[in-house]
Amino acid sequence: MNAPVRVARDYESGQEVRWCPGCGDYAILRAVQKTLAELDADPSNTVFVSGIGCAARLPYYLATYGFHTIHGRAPAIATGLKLANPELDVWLVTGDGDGLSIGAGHLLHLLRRNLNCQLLLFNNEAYGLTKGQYSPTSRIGTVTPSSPAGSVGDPVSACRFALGSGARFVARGIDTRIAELQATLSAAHAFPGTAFVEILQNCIVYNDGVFADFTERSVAAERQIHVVHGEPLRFGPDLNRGLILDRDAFALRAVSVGADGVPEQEVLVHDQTNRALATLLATMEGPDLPLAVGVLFAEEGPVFEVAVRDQVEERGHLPLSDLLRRTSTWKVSP
Amino acid sequence: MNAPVRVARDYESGQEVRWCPGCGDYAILRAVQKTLAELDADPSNTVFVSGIGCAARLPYYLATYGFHTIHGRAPAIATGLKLANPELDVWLVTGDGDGLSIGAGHLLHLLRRNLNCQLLLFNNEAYGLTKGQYSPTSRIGTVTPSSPAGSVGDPVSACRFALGSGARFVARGIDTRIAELQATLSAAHAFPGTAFVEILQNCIVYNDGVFADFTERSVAAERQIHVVHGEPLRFGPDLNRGLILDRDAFALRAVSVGADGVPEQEVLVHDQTNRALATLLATMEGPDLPLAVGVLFAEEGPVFEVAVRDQVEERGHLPLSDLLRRTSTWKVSP
Amino acid sequence: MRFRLRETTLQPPANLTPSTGGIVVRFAGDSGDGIQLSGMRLTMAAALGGKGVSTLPDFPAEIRAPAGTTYGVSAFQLRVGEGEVLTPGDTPDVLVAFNPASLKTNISDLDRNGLLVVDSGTFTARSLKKAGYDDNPLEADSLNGVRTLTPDITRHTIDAVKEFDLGQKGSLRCRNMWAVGLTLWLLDRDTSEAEHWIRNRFGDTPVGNANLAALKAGHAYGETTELPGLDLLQTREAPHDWAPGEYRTITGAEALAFGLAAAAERTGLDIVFCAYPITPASTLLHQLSAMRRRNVLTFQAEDEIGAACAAIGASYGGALGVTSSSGPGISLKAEALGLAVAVELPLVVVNSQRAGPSTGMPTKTEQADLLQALYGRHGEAPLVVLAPRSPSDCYTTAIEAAGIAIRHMTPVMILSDAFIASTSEPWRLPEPVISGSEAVEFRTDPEGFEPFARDPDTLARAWVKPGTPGLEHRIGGLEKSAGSGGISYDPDNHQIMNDARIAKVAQVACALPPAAAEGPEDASLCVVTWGSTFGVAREALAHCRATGTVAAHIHLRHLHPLPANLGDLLASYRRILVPEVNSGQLVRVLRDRFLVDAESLPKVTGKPFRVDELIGAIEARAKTVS
Amino acid sequence: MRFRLRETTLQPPANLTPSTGGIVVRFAGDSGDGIQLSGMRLTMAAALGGKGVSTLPDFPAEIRAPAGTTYGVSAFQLRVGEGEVLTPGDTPDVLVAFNPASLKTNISDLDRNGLLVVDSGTFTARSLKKAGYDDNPLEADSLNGVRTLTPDITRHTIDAVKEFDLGQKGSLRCRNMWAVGLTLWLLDRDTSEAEHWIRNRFGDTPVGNANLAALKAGHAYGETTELPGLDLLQTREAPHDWAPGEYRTITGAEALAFGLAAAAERTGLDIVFCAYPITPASTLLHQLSAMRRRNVLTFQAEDEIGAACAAIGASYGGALGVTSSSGPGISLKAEALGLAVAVELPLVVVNSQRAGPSTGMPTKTEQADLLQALYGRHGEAPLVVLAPRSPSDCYTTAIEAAGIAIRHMTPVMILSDAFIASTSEPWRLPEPVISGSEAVEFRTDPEGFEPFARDPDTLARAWVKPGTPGLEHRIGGLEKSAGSGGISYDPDNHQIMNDARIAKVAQVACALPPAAAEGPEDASLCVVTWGSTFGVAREALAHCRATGTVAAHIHLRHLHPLPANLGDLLASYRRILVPEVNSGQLVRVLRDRFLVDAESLPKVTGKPFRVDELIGAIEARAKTVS
Ligand SMILES: Cc1ncc(C[n+]2csc(CCOP(=O)(O)OP(=O)(O)O)c2C)c(N)n1
Ligand SMILES: Cc1ncc(C[n+]2csc(CCOP(=O)(O)OP(=O)(O)O)c2C)c(N)n1
Ligand code: SF4
Ligand code: SF4
Ligand SMILES: [Mg+2]
Ligand SMILES: [Mg+2]
Repeated sequence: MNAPVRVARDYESGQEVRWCPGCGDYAILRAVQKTLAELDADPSNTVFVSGIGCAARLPYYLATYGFHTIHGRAPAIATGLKLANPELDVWLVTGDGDGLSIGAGHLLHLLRRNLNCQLLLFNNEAYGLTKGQYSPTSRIGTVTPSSPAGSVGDPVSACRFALGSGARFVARGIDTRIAELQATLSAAHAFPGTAFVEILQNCIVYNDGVFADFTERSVAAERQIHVVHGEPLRFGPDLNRGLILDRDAFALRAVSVGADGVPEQEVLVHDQTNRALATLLATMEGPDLPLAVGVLFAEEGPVFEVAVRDQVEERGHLPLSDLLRRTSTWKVSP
Repeated sequence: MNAPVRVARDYESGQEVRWCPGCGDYAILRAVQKTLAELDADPSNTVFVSGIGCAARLPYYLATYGFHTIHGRAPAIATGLKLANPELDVWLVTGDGDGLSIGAGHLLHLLRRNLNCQLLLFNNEAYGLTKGQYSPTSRIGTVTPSSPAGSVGDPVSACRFALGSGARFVARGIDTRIAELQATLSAAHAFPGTAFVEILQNCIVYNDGVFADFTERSVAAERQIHVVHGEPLRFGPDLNRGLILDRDAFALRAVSVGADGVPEQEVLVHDQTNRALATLLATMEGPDLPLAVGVLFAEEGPVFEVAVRDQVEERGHLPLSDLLRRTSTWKVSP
Repeated sequence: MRFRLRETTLQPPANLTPSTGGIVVRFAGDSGDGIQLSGMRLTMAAALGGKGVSTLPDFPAEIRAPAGTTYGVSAFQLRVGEGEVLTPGDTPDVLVAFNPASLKTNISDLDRNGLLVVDSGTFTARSLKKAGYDDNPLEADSLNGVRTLTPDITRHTIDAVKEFDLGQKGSLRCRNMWAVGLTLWLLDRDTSEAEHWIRNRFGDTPVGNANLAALKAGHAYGETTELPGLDLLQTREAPHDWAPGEYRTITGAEALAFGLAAAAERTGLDIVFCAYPITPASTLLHQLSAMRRRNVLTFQAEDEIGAACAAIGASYGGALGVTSSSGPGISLKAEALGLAVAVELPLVVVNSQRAGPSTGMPTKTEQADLLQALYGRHGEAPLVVLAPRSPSDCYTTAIEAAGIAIRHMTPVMILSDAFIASTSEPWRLPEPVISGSEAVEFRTDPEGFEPFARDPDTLARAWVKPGTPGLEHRIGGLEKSAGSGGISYDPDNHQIMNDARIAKVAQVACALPPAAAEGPEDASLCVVTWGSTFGVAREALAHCRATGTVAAHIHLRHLHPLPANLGDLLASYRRILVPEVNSGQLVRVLRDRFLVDAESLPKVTGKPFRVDELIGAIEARAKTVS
Repeated sequence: MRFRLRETTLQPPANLTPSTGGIVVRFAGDSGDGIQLSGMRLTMAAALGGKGVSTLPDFPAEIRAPAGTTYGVSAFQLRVGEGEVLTPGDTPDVLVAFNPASLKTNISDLDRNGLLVVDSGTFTARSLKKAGYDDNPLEADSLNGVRTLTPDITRHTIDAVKEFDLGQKGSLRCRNMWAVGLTLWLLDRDTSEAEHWIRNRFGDTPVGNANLAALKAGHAYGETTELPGLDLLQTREAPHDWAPGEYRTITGAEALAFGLAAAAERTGLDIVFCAYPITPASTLLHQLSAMRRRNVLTFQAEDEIGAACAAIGASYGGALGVTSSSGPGISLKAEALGLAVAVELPLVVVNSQRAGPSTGMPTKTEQADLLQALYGRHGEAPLVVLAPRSPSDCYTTAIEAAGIAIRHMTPVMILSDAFIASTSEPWRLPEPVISGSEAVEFRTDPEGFEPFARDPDTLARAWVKPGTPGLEHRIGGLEKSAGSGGISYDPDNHQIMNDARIAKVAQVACALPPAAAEGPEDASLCVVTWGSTFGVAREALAHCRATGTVAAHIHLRHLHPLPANLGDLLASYRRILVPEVNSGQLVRVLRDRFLVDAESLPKVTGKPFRVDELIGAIEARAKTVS
């Protein structure tokens, strides 16, 4: 392979970036630009489609084609776009409000159809752009202007929702782990079908530190597990911890590995083609279990726009004048 | 307990039932009426809320309160209704199109909020009322007026979607198994929270026999497993088959039990509080695995309208005139 | 450099010879009785015989109601006449009722001098009860002396097809062909078209032969019982000279589908048709799906919002996005249409109007979405609105809508309706479409490119396909700087862009043919119509003129923008009457724009106007004017 | 037996004494500079001193833009005068700019004879560059001779609060109070209200004491440097006699919230307020959520469709459902509103209009959703439309909307806007609400119950709470039989129900006060306004009269139905001018209904009209009329 001819800067649109200073979106933008450079993506063949929200401003900052659409509908717009031109490399950008509140229905159908695109869901557990109300991913009790006594109702787990919706590629990244995020974005790009990537993103204004429990540098190693297909599910500062299957409880358990713990070979090996395992990984929550990061699930299947186009190509294409005559006609002579 | 004072007939509204002759909806209507009788439900405190579709006509045929709303929005309407009056006993009726296509977003949020109601999703893998187009649950290749070359895109698995959406009660019934369906409806009614019940329903006009593979009397015993919490997962004409966990593949497997198979105690015992197990059960598909019927998952949690009302009751209720004065005021004297 | 459409080729013919006579036949029976099929056979037989014909199918709201119920009755009405038959007729002259339920629901419509044909074999105690009859109406004196034929069609059919061993059920399926045979006799038509069709459809099978036998037996029954031909009933009309050419019958939904396919062909664009099923719009989805064309993709979306958005995405991608719905589905698209207006992409929206509000009466017709089409979005969000006047006109309207959408980079809404979508008429096949004859040129030149710079003629911005090197840019629903397209909150810029969006749509009027009045120069009363009310108005006016009532007719195909000369034209009448199948919508627009005291003639019953209703209204007003 | 509302108590006062003078102050600085807070202190000081005041906050579109950038500038404008100050003023007389960026974005608005105050301490090379200045405008001659004060506020503040050890950042946070102190001096007001507020907010803490010190230092600066008081700048106005009572300041969003709470109290109903966040409507959601009232539940739905549907569900359940949104969110509710119309349930819809189309300019104002409110649903789906004219009027409008919705069993839309929601004015506290004074009686009697039978006065059907024994029934969006409510496809019934829905809404007009013109009897020009354009029109007309231009003013609060006498009233003017912050919408309605040649004065910049714009337009037309 040749060395990439483009660098991250080449993907900057030059438009002034208008997120709040310190917002996690900056890091994600950088990761996207670097990934594009790494892929040597052709800007003129790349389209970023977004809904509405702080996250959804991303396309303005990229020197590719971009469509900042309406709230929650980016998946539907992208579907039409790919039907019109399956050759385009399409990225979707959405937020926890855009994608999981108003847009959840479209997201479900994008995922089950398996349109070939990458979908980045910036999850800050808040509605940033509208000034900080709780979102569908906010934890119970979140105090915001619309929930002064704390929010009510279980939050949506983004990755569990995606898996339940039939997504064929589900991954998770964090705004503070840019190198891993880039790797995940590359994997998403390589996947033929809808690649769903949840990115935990800190909203410094309305929800600062909501992920600190497992993103703070001091605890990151203990509280995050970076999963890799075919590798044992190990984590911790010295990879001294691992996940095993508690067969009776039908659940995952975090244990110490080695000398004072379970033997190495008992640690589960990550199998990204197993939806059941991916669902367990996706729903791990502290304090006993680490947060799973990386590609949780990937299983190829028929790609929507390819299947549609194939059907069309197989069709006979009668001249229109014949089509008009597929019923009885009669002639009136002059 | 006293013997029920009402019988199924008492729940008939007297309105002429206008489904196609032979439609599975008739059997479900009957099961609902019988369940209501069994529960001795007070018709004046019972409300059926539906969207649009053949299924959604059900409220007209019940002598309770009924609201036939708009396509896909019954969950949202029911949420407002319960907020206004949490005492009402609310049932939702939807179809695979109504609930999983246009209404999927609302359904997600109903489920995660855990409003106390029962939701019956009549799944006939078709849009009945609009004359037979494929629906989100139609299998790939389904030929309909809108998919003459066969439908494209993985179908939604209703129960997997519900589980992924955080539903706390997920069950499945079949229009041909009315006794079991009644038991499931009773369990749904007893559950404090949103009880999601998928009901496989034969559309005799547009999708006749689509479930025949496991509903035909001749194969039913072999191809259905009726799960009961705390009971071993056994099925077959003489309960001679059972489900075990294939620990390496992290998947369920159907095996023969007893003499020429695995020992009885290896058969998994159904634990309806385990979401991972429920997900595996929900997604079992032929020919190797039976269809799971009954209560797949049930785990209580905070009930939405109760939590909302509790917050409100905890509030101080200032006289309005004090509220108006929570900022500086000044007086102009005559 | 940009796409040009030769408008003039696309106008529907200006001159018509509306038939004011003819004969109206209605078949009515159970959904399973093959009513629609029978109707089509009569239609074809008439059309092939050089007659004009207009049809009105009427399906029950239920998918498949239990046999013999009144709410399960299916009907098909057709009117046959000389010249252009513009309406399916007010009241049937002949009613063929296949069972008691269909008699019950249809008898009140029958013309007092009409002929009733019933299959007396179906008037059993059980089916009478199902239909809600206490007494047998054929015996009781309840038919009020209507001329009635009561052949036992059931018996006759079974006898006729006995030899083909179809069993009871299969034999009864041929009843409709027996009735077609008899009706053809009554109409003085032969059975050759029907025979041909049966042969084509069933080949030389027992079913085919049985149907043929039934058809012939029915015809023979008329002949041998020496029933008088119904031409006696007809107002005598001069035979019509049809323009030479090849003809077929067509419904509005079919014509829209062909028109969209033709637009794809002409422009060289793919059409991505995005819809969610809904009555009555679904028919168009089905038609296009069945066409199996390489350049017309159909996409069944998860809902109407998704469908509208997918169509916008397709247009953004360089195809022509089309979205189609009815009633509730159109309401749901409001926000997405606003986006299309703001980003200035071409889009065709087909609204097959049905009776509202809310779910309303899904299978019934109405013209009550006009004001919504004009004003139903937040903010100032103008778009182009067209309405076809007849089934065949749907073809040209679809082509014209596509052309305007592309030329002006704007959404265009087509207001069809439940009536026009399902009624059919003879249609002279259009000139062959030349592939690429109106090919669209996308912008590819990066030199001086600005996404929101405007073409001075059309005021449209350039259409750029993503994938084009050097033209990378970002668009969205936020207000944009004129020219550059960057996000702008500048007050003056907002005014400029707002005015530009309005002017761009207004500009469409420049290329439109002037509105023209049909009728006597000296008329002081003018009837103004739009959409499917065309036919009934034109026919009513023909009647009026025949009886000496003077009135003119302006029919509007372009509802936004309106033709530039319309104000002047309207000013020349003392009285203006606007019949609409709504509570008065176009009339509001005319009053607002031209300050004319136009009067509304509203009708909201879920049915089109009847010719006699319009005649009455016109005559009443013509008197007071003159 | 049914709920009755004493309309007359709910009308806003007919007589006003619009101030035409006064002084306009604008504070501008970084979002973090405490600009909004400072503005409120000045407002309160003025109000407590018996002045009239009107405010205009102006937030940046970005949540928290980087400090020192032009797009991160936040501003607050207030106008102080004698009498009723109806607008926040066209151009500031005093501009207080906290940094170069705010100078840059605001200086062009300053009145030529105005006074500029800048914190010269912030004019560093770095911040000048960030603001895009090449040269220091305070040094360069670029301020065109505007009177300028350049105290080093930064330095003065740091000095004043040194003793409280707040550090650099903490000390700088007191800059705004220094500026408030100085401005109070300029306005000839004392610092007591501000002192009081600081004490209340911070208590006896270092921060509190530092703010006090800064405040006093600013005031003292004015005194010791002997700056002239700004009353010199004021047009002399007679002091205003305020009606006796207790006053506070209020924004439109607050007043709507209080009005809804009052409606709950009066009717004894719970209000279930259902919304999805969107700018600028969210403020109302926040206000109501913060109120913590037992009878006002707020529900943040998953989207606007869900919110509208939940509100309908709540009304079905016997509470009063309210839903609120802006722009795109209102468009999304179209289908659900049609359902509310069809099932005839009460519903209040609050539309805080913003600049469109599509996402448009979310923080900017517009009145461009009127025609959508009237016509934006499929089918004939009439509902009631009201618009408040000022922040305080939002209170009465909310109560009236709730009353009409309940009395007539209909959706009522309130057309507020971004401007009215955020501007504030003094408000005399209303008479105490008496709980249950307008208690609603639900139908409970099964005797003769029919769900769609109508009250002869209001034409409303009965409201029944599910849970009521003996009244079990089914409703839905399909057409219903008049009376019984059973599904009906009957043509005549559809006409009857359609007419009834229209008549029911029209009936609301009977209880409305007649429209009245304000102004000279002999005027031949009349200005017609609706919504937030009231204040600017009334003030402009006061100006005009003062200078001898004769014109009348009709302000419409009820947009559908219109007051019954409006046609006659309009007919008495030779010329009618309709200023609207849109491209002409009410004007269309007036022309259509009354065939008057009303002229539109459109403005679509995302900003309200300026008084001088209206004066110019009125004077130009008054000349040609007389
Ligand atoms: C139809 C519609 N409803 C509501 C809004 C207002 N709105 C804009 S962004 C947003 C939520 C954004 O939340 P999220 O997707 O989590 O993005 P974030 O700002 O947190 O990145 C909302 C409700 C809108 N623009 N359009
Ligand atoms: C907004 C809207 N879109 C579309 C329709 C048309 N429609 C009515 S029912 C239906 C689908 C019904 O399918 P399903 O929910 O599976 O119910 P079934 O008829 O199969 O029982 C559709 C698309 C509608 N009424 N409203
Ligand atoms: S509000 Fe939050 S998410 Fe939005 S730009 Fe600011 S920090 Fe980022
Ligand atoms: S169309 Fe299908 S689902 Fe609908 S009533 Fe008929 S059989 Fe039942
Ligand atoms: Mg967010
Ligand atoms: Mg279905």
